[in-house]
Amino acid sequence: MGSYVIRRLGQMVVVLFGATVVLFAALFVLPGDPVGSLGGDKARDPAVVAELRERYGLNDPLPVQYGNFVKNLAKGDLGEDYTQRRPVTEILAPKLTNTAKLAVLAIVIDIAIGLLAGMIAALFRYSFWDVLITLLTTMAVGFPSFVIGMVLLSTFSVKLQMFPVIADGSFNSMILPAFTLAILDAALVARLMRGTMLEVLKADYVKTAVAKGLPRRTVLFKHVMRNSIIPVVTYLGISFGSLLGGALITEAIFNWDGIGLALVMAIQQQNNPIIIGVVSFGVLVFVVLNLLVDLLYAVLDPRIRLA
Amino acid sequence: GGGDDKGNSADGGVFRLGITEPTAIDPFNTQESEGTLVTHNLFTGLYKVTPDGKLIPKLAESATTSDDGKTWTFKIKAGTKFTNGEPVDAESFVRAWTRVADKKSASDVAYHMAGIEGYEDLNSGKTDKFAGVKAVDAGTLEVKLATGDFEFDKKTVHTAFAPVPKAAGAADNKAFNDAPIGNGPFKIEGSWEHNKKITLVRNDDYGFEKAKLAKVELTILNPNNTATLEYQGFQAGTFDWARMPTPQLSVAKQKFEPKGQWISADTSGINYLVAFNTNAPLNTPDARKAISYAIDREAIAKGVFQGMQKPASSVLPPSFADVYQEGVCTTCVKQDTAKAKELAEKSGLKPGTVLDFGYNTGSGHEEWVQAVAQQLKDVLGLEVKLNGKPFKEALSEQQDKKTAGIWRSAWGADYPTADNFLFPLLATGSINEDPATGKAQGDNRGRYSNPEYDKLLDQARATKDAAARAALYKQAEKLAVDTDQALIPLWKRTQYRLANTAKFNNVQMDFFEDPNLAEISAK
Amino acid sequence: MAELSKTDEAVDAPAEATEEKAIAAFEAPVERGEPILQVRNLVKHFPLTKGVLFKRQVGAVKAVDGVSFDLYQGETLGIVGESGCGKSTVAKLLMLLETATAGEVLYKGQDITKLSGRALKAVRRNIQMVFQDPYTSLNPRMTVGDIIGEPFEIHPEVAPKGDRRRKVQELLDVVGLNPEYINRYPHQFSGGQRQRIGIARGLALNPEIIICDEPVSALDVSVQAQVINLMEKLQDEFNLSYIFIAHDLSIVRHISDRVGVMYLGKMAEIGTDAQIYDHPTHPYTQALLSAVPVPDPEVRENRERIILTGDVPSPANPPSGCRFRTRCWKAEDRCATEEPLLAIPTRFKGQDTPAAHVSACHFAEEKTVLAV
Amino acid sequence: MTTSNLTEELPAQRKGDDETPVLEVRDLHVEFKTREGIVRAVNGVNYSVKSGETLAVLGESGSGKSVTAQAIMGILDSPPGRVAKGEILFRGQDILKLDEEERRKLRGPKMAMIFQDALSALNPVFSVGNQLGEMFRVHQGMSKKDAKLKAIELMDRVKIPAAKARVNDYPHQFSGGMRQRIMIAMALALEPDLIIADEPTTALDVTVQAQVMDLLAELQKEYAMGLILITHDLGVVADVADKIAVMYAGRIVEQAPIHELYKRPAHPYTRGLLDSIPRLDQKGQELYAIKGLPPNLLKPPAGCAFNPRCPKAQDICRTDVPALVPVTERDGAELVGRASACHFWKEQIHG
Amino acid sequence: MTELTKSTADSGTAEPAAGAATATANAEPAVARITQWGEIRHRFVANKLAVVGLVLVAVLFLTAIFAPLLAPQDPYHQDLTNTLADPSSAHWLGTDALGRDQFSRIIFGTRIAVEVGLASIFLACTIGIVIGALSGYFGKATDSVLMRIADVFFAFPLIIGAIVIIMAMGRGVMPVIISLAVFSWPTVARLLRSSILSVREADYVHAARALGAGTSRIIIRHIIPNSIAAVMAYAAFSVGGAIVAEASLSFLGVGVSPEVPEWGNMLAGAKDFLGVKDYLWVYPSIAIVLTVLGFVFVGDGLRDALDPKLR
Ligand SMILES: Nc1ncnc2c1ncn2[C@@H]1O[C@H](COP(=O)(O)OP(=O)(O)OP(=O)(O)O)[C@@H](O)[C@H]1O
Ligand SMILES: Nc1ncnc2c1ncn2[C@@H]1O[C@H](COP(=O)(O)OP(=O)(O)OP(=O)(O)O)[C@@H](O)[C@H]1O
Ligand SMILES: [Mg+2]
Ligand SMILES: [Mg+2]
Repeated sequence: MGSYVIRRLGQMVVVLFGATVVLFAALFVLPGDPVGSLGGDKARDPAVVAELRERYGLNDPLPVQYGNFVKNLAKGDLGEDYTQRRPVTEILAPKLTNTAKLAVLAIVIDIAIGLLAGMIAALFRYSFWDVLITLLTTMAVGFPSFVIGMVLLSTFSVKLQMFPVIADGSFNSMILPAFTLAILDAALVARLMRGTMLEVLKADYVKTAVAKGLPRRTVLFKHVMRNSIIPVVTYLGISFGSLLGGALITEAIFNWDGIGLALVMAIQQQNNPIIIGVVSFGVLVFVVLNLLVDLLYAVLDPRIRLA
Repeated sequence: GGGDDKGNSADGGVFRLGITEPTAIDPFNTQESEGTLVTHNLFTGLYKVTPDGKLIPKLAESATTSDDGKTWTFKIKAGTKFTNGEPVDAESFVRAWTRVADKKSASDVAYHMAGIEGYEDLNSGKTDKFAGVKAVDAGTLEVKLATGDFEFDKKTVHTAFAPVPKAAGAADNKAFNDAPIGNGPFKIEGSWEHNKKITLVRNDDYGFEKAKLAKVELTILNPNNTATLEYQGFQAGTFDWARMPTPQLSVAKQKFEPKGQWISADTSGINYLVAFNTNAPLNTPDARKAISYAIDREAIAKGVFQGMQKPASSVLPPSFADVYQEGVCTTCVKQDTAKAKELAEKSGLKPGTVLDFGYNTGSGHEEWVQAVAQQLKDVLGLEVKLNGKPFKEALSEQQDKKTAGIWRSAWGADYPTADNFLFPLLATGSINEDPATGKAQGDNRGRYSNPEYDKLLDQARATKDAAARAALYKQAEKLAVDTDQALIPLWKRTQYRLANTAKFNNVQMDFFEDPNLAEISAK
Repeated sequence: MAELSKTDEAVDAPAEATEEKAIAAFEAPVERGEPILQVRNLVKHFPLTKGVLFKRQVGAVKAVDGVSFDLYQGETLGIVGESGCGKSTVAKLLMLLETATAGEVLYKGQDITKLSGRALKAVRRNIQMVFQDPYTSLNPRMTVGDIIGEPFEIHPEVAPKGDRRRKVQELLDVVGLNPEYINRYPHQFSGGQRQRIGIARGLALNPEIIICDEPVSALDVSVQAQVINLMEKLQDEFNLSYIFIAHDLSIVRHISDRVGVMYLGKMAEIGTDAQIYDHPTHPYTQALLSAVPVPDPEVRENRERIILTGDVPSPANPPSGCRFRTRCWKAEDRCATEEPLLAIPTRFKGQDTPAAHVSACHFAEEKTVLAV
Repeated sequence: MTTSNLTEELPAQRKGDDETPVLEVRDLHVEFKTREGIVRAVNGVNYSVKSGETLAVLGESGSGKSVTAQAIMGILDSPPGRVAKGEILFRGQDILKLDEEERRKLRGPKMAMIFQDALSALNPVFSVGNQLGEMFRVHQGMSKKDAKLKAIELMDRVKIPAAKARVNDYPHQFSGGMRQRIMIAMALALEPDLIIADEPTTALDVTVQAQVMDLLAELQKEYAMGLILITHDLGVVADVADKIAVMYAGRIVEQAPIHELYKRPAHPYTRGLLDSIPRLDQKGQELYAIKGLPPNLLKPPAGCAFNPRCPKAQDICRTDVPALVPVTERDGAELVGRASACHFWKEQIHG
Repeated sequence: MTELTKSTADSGTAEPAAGAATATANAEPAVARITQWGEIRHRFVANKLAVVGLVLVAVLFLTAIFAPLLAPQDPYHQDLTNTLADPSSAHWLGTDALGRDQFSRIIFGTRIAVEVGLASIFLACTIGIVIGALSGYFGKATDSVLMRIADVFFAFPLIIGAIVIIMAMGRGVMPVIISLAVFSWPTVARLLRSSILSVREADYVHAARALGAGTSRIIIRHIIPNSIAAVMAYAAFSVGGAIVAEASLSFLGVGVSPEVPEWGNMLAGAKDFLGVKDYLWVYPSIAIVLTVLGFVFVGDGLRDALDPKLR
């Protein structure tokens, strides 16, 4: 198991390396000078541009720039951004926390709604509730998150004023964005849960559990739940990527100061250090999360041997 | 929130508004309206500017100019202090300006000092002293300019010219960057919480008429849709001042104008089309005129902007009353399809000609740009290629020597001088081509170059008499914008704001389009 | 059938020549009663690996560990043994679906274990297989016609294109299915019918040997008999040789001419059906036979049953010496140290008794267990 | 609280009164609603088991053996399945009339079941100790620790070596035979009055099968439980059963004490089954095979369900469903415990 | 529609025959031929949602093909004198900020949706199938290398990766298609790989090898057909996802050029009219939702229909 983790970490480094190389290459070929201008309509003073190019090593060839990036990364240094000239880590740290808060709440909502809905649908198969849940989850898959976000915002914040329009970091202001972020995954979790649970319900060991005279809740929450949740856990690990992508739109709609938003802005401004920082971080989290999921998987399912 | 500040006292109250994250609030690099709002309230310089461009002396008790316009001597008001107790004297200006122009600062706004003697050396790192700026004594600041400029005093309203205390240190002093110590009507509470908020509180030791508001809360909003958020925030009672998304303006006006909460002003800026003068197809004045004639500004203003934008027929804005010439661009006054076609024919701008039309994306230009493109197609039969680019790319493309056609652009004044429009946008010296890459590094991206025009500008600058100077500027504008049609004005810079007049008195939009925080008082 | 000495005919000729020779040899007919397949010391170890980046082998599953036997033209050789003892692996090795770790499989005198390419394809025409599970061994997305016709597509020389459909229909007829079913899909058939399809596919290339890996285990008792009857009929008709793997001893006895008993990767005992069933000399065979439930309540009261204790040891870590010793009631010290060879036990050597057949036990003796 | 009120109402005896069966199934009908239509999987099954007695239920795949068992245990897949008709009397009381909670309390302490494939019948994600101990925790309110001790005891009882060391292992870590023994241990845990074993050894090797069947038979004797042994292996049946019920297409087609059935089957299907087993004297001959295919329960043939495959079928077989009638000797003397559902049972049994 | 109802009836009668065939095939030989496709179609058609999805998708396709005939006006035609007009009989769904007829734009929007949705998923599937098949069949080093490459692309959130590519390539339909494909193929590859891993060891594959079938034959005839079902269902499902992603890109201002009638563009232009001119974003949203639902239903239906276990 230790060696498994080491191997996975090795793979992780490979993936991270690949991802940053791809990203570097892509950014390098982007037309436009990343320090060539400011946000406004006015051009930057050429002297300033030269000074900044020098300062950020933008005159170096790509491999050198990448080498420097890796060297600094090893020290936990992601460099300085091009507009505010502040350390990227410092800029991103609070945004990361914000996105993480949102993501965690979203995942909690995912799991809560998804599992519950999936369970109800599976247990009362073909009932009114099942049909309703199936319909709702399919709808949720069909609704783009920006449409959902806009509807929620205009209804609950602007019209009903139930939630603050301007996110202030409070829990209250997290609810709508987290919900927007969660809704797609919650629907997919519900569908997944319904499917696996239907299968698990048919399994012989569930029959055994019933035949043992266990109360229904023990059968459901012990024997059925534990087995049905395994694919859901895997899914949640994979879905993190889409969560980050979704955060981009959700954060933009709800003014949530997270890395998704930072990324959109950074891309518009070619603020490369931020782009690289966010994407590397996203990839890292994704890979780590998947490793954790695999480990968790092994905990949940003793049949899995990690090797 | 400010909900509990209902007391009727004139002093006090919390004013809340939304801004986007400023690039900087340290005067060495303050640039856009957001940062300017903060820096202006943290620092007080030589002069203050009224919304219509008039100077009001602040620290400058008097200013004298030599006849050649090269030497300026400012008498500094004695006895005012920075909030850390350091005195504000001539030395604090020398310190500040040197700090801005220093190479190591890599300040984006240093170029405003480019006219001062010794700037080059300082900015290229040859020296760390600013030769042209001298504190003769504590109360006297002497500035030597490389070329005569009778409007230098007006330039000093830019935040870059604000004094700083010794505590400022070098430009990369992060502590000062985030919590500048100033001498303005407000001081910062704590420090800048990036992407979250900036809180200003009244400076009770302010050397001039003190502010009335106890506190100003600036919430930093998502730059992607600030206007929407501000507007929604205003409606929800979260903000006392707000911009609005253009599409909502007409509805907002209907709703808030009757309440007296609607503020509008034509401010110091211009929206125009850069026409690339050196490359076909727009390398003749006639071709450019044809384009200008073909555009129905009125229809777009009405149809697309719902009447919330006004067509412009000059480069200089109406707020510069002494130089403003309504209708100086004759092609701008009214769409004239016949003339447009005629001029197009004459200049070889045949139907089917490809015309590149560039604009930067994500800033709400998509709509009207399409309308203009359509009109050019309809009237001249041009094949208009819309070319939307993110900002950095857009800029880099505009700077390119080979770029042809038109680009959407806009200009806002840094200070109330005609020169601040006419030089950067149209002077040959402002092309500033990079010999290596051929890129136009200045703001004259259309690469308009007319020696006659340059001469007129030089003359104007060297003219001490304000009226005569204004006349020369007018003449220059007419030459570039009418005769040569170097660029194509589209609409004025008209700004709308919502202000919570139910709770506050005397809320106005200042020269920089920000609320006049220092003068607002709670009801 | 005497000692199984390793044949010295191992061919050292250049590969190309061997191939040609091999192909030629496969065409040559073999008389009934001659060995058509000789298996010599066949070994298959599946490596157990471990490692971070570079895998290193930490052991091996000794699935088949030195198995030898002959198969004669036209006969049925039954192979029985407990689950996991390596029966299927032997089948796969004979089918060249796995590469042998060591040993030889001589088909008409030619070692086929190292063949590849054209020669391998040529052998495959002659050795075919019927799988245990009729549900998984037919591609669910192909029609019966395509499934049975696939051999012809792979070996176009067997049947000209225009002829194929007719041939397929003939085959269907041979295995007792309605030739009109040619366009149906496997899921439209019952288990017994599917197994017939599998047999038809195996027959398509006119093979000489068919290896049946538990062909009836998945079938219901009432259908099982139908398939067994069919197989016997086909054997007579086409002079086929069968290797018939099963765990149902009564079926094996019914169909086989000779029977081999496997235990943990090794052959424990081989002999004619009568020798094995009526005169078993290996204790494992005896236990196996006695454990078989007899469908006759009269017998159950008065028969001795040998109930083995313990489980089959893991093939990754087999016991030393005799592999059966951990469960054997006769085991002595010698069994742990000395591996018994598969040979006619010394005490029966030269005797003319049915007990005089090869058996890998140091203490081989006859014991009457009830016949199935 | 683990004992239900119900248990007190039930006759408390176990070994005593041999005449009341532990379990009696009367005219049981089970059907499944599927998209294709209603599958009548069980069509009027009657059988009974007494304490200490072993009833073997025989019949080919799909004949409704398991469904009957599931109906008795109350673990039918429902929906789509439901008991359409009939009674299941446990010690005289119709358990179909009990509410779910009362029925639940019967499962485990009163009746238990062993499934065919122990690997899939044991929950893969819990240790066997946990799953065994659960019986005691749920039904007897035992503490976790005690339950585990009990689990070890049980594992010892079913002869799992090093039970103590292996109690925390997971099902996949055991061999097939051991798993099945764990299933048996689980069923025996609370010493129920009735055990239903649904093909308990089909998935096992002969030698292991013998071990397991031996163990089961031994324990059954010891606890004097009623055992319903479901199988389609005639060999297994012959080894352990006292009486046999043969099922075909959801019906019992023949019932008989064990010796009788093998000697003189009274139904052509039973005859066919017995004949299709290879026999020594038949070597080299063609095996007897029941021709045709098992019936489709969606559209069972009219009349006797076996008629399309029956060598002796007459017109009446294609129209009238034969009832399960007592079988008598040629002279009319009663054959205890024998019955057949064939119009021509007389011809069948008496040649 | 008549077509559909008819085929329902057809297979409705065919089904019992199939059942009978399985059961009593020996008895009566003359049974109607039932192909696997017939079976799949039957299962698909029996699924009401799938049929609804199919209808939605069909409507979408027809609209895309016949857009010029269906649209009452030129979707590019601006009428600055009639901007932001509420829905009326002249403009059923109102006009946008440039006075263009929204209904016509929505109709023409189907073209981009179909184009981008299908092309990107087709491309993603092609790459994914090739890589997944190679990876799954050959295993070992090939598998490791290909799967690490897939991981790299998989780890990029789709939208983010797409934005970067579009930035590099410029705006337009092609870059959108390519960028969506570049970041979606790993899912296809993984899906295919895992089903191949299970199919690879299936008995019928062994059987084919025993017959002497070569690698390509085994992959093409046996492995792919049996493992492609999941990919097909996923593909149908993802077309919807691609359409949403494409709209999201336009919404974020990096999609196709804004004058192009495209739903995401319409939404991007309309988002500031929230609460003022709601019809501007409601109708394009509905168009997106219905389209996506259509593909989702079809994908779901396909998945169920292709899975013989699900009944
Ligand atoms: N590919 C493989 N890798 C590792 N071990 C294997 C492999 N295939 C088979 N084995 C092992 O080899 C041994 C023999 O397996 P084999 O399938 O030949 O047994 P069998 O006698 O056919 O059993 P059964 O009666 O269950 O079919 C088993 O222990 C099995 O686990
Ligand atoms: N959940 C279900 N849905 C529909 N039909 C079912 C279901 N469970 C069982 N059946 C049907 O009931 C019939 C009887 O099944 P049952 O499992 O009792 O057979 P069995 O005699 O136990 O067979 P086997 O020997 O294969 O275990 C079968 O035809 C089967 O198709
Ligand atoms: Mg096997
Ligand atoms: Mg069963």
